[in-house]
Amino acid sequence: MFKPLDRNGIAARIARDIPEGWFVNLGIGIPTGVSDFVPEDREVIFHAENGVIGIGPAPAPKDINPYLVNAGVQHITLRTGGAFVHHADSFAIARGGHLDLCVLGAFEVSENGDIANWARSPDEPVKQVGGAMDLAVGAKRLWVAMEHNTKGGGESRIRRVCSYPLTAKGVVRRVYTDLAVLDVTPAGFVVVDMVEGLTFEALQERTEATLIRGASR
Amino acid sequence: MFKPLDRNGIAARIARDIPEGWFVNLGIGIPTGVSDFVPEDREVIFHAENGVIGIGPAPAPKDINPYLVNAGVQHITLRTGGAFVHHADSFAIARGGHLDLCVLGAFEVSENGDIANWARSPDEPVKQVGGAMDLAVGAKRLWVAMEHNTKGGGESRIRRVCSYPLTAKGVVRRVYTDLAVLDVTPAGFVVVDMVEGLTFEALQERTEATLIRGASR
Amino acid sequence: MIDKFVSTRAEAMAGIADGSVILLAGFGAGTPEYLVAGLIEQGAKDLTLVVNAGGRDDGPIADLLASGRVKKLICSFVRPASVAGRLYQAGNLDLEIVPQGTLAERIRAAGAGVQAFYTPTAADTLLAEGRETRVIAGRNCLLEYPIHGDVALIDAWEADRWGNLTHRDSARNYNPIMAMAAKMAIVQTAHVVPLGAIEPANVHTAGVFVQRVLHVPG
Amino acid sequence: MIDKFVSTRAEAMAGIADGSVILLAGFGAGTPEYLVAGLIEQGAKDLTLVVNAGGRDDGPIADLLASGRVKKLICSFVRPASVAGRLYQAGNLDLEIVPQGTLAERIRAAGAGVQAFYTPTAADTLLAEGRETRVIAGRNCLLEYPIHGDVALIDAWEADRWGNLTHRDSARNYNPIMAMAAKMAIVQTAHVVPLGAIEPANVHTAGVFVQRVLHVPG
Repeated sequence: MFKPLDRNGIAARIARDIPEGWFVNLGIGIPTGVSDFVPEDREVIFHAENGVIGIGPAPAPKDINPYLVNAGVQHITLRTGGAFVHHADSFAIARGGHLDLCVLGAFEVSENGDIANWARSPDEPVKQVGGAMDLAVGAKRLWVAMEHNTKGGGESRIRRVCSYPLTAKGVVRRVYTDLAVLDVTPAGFVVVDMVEGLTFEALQERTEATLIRGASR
Repeated sequence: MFKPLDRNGIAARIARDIPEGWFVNLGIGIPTGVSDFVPEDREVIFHAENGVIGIGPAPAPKDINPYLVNAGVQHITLRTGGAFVHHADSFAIARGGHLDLCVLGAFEVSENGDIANWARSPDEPVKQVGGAMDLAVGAKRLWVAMEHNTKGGGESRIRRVCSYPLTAKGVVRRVYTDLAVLDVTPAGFVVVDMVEGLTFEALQERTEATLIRGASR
Repeated sequence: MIDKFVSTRAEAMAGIADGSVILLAGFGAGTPEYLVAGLIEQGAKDLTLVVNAGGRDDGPIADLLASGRVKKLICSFVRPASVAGRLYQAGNLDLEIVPQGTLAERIRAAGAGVQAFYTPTAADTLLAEGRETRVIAGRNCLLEYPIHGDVALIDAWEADRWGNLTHRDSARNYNPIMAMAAKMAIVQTAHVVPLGAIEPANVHTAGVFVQRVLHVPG
Repeated sequence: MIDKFVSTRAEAMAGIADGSVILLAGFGAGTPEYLVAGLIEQGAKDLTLVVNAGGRDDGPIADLLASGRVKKLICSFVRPASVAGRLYQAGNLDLEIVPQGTLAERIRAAGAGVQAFYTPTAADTLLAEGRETRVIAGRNCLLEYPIHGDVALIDAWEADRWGNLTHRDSARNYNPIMAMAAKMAIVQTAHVVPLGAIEPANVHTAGVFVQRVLHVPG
């Protein structure tokens, strides 16, 4: 028997793998929670698309500064040592390869590292792109945080080929799901880690793409 | 009889035509002198390529600030209200059409507004380009300050076609020489002004391009 | 004496023509709301609005869209459940969706005199369909053009009479680059300061990019 | 704890490989002279040097060129009577002359992830011979590519342990954009300040662009 991670569990698992000194952008959804699980004494510098470098913890309601929000338009604080830049400079950080890591949510990831996270169909009437395409192609490494399977049908989001419109091609390095941690390699998805009690075979059963056993499995 | 303007005379003549509120870049040579002839109470804002907005008068030797130079690497002062930007932002001002005026020196100007000011021959071994090509294409208006004729041979620098390598094509609006002020128009060079005592015919004699009488001539 | 201050909102908005491209700064903070109300009041129509996102059901962007004066919206995303989303789905609004970083870079390009640029962002996506791409240094890239504004509506924390500005905290966002990219940058500032009060090294938007300033105490 | 300070010049310059592209900031002011001496001492050769201008007969650029370690010089102008001018005319130095604004924009493009851009600067000149041009919005434009550095040598007035910098007056010039454009930005700073001492709104070069900092009191 095994217990899938909840959304916080995925966020905490990701936080474990972020070393001190990295510049990191966290997407909306599960990724936003990652910063809560980085210990305060480990200096990781979080960036937001709207020009904030060095996001601190959420403020107490009485300390809210209306001039200070993140890319999800939530009130934030700034860490000592943080800085503000304008939107083009902020995306120069994202697109110019200066982020050590970006963590995005997604609908699907394919075995060659494609990510689909902005539309469920090419015919969707209104497109919600935001900054994901910029971050996906620009960061030094892209990790994805998502549930392994869709909610209703239990279909695999870990795909041979993405069925949804792409955000970017061949950019995902690693996927953190509620069941496992998978590396995207030239040979395909390699299983780095699984939740306790889950077997490789059971994971493969829940996964459309063919998985490869990692060194420790 | 007439007396050609000296270099200061040309600079002073140009200064007369610069209204309050303009953002202006002055090239090396005669143009550098223009700012000395703008009255202190007329607010004209001078820009330098190295990121200075609002150049003030030269400092007294005891007031020299080694961190503050212009694009000719001369010590300067900053006017109250001035600002510093980095090199790409400084050239965004120059190339993005934000300068009301740039005044450059030149070897030659042609009747379609071409300017040649960086090399006397295509075979010159070492090229000295600097920022002139950027300023020439980027400023809202380009004026040229130069002697009407070459020093030795007395050849005309006001040409039908430039004989020297171009800095930019079709960008000069007006030329200030020691003899006259000429507008570049679709019909050719129009004489706006001449030094006292000079006749249109005498000016034409000293000019390779065909001149057109201005409204007041 | 250079003095870019105007004394009324009507004066600030004077002369905005029908068909203008309006760059509207702001991202959660830093939206010049008083000027947006002024634009609606001023009455220019057939506008192209360039803004980070299409807004929600209320707020300045929704108000401007609901006024019926906007013909085309250029932004990085639109919520289906919003004034913008409904206008678009009803066929009453043209929409150009641009990735947010490309949007910022296209605006900056307009201000900096860059005539076009190649970026890998969106090159392998639906947004690239029918458009010019090119492989550079092994990466597929999309050709993008500058977005020039006729007018930019800008928010500032401090302003002096030359139009030098500071922006507060993350309210900076699009303000400096939109001021650069427009023929007429109109600013609402919370504070008026004397010339020289802003440190020359710490001017966030230089006066060279600013045409009119209105004092709108916060 | 992040701490980008190194304690010796040798440590600051460690690991610079033969064949590196070196971005050297400065324009009359703001040249990190102590680091240039360190680069000569360090001994890397076959370098490509990117700098505003080729320098004169003495000074840090002349010293570096005279050391024989520079194979190629990319800059906006070279004086015939200078170390650079003589080396080039003797066939001992490759030279790429780039208009100054295009040079700054190409460096900024490298830092910002722009893969190429079109500019009207130099499009109708000798510098465009044999190169790709294109008419955009009625203007002839030249295609320009980013200039990436392996190393940038940077001057600062103040620095904190995250590598946030300020630059003094016009000593700013190429420093912020060259820091952005290099894999390894090495800084010499006149002053060391505690984290938080530089106002977040007034950081001139953010620590995200800086890898090593050496305190070199002025």
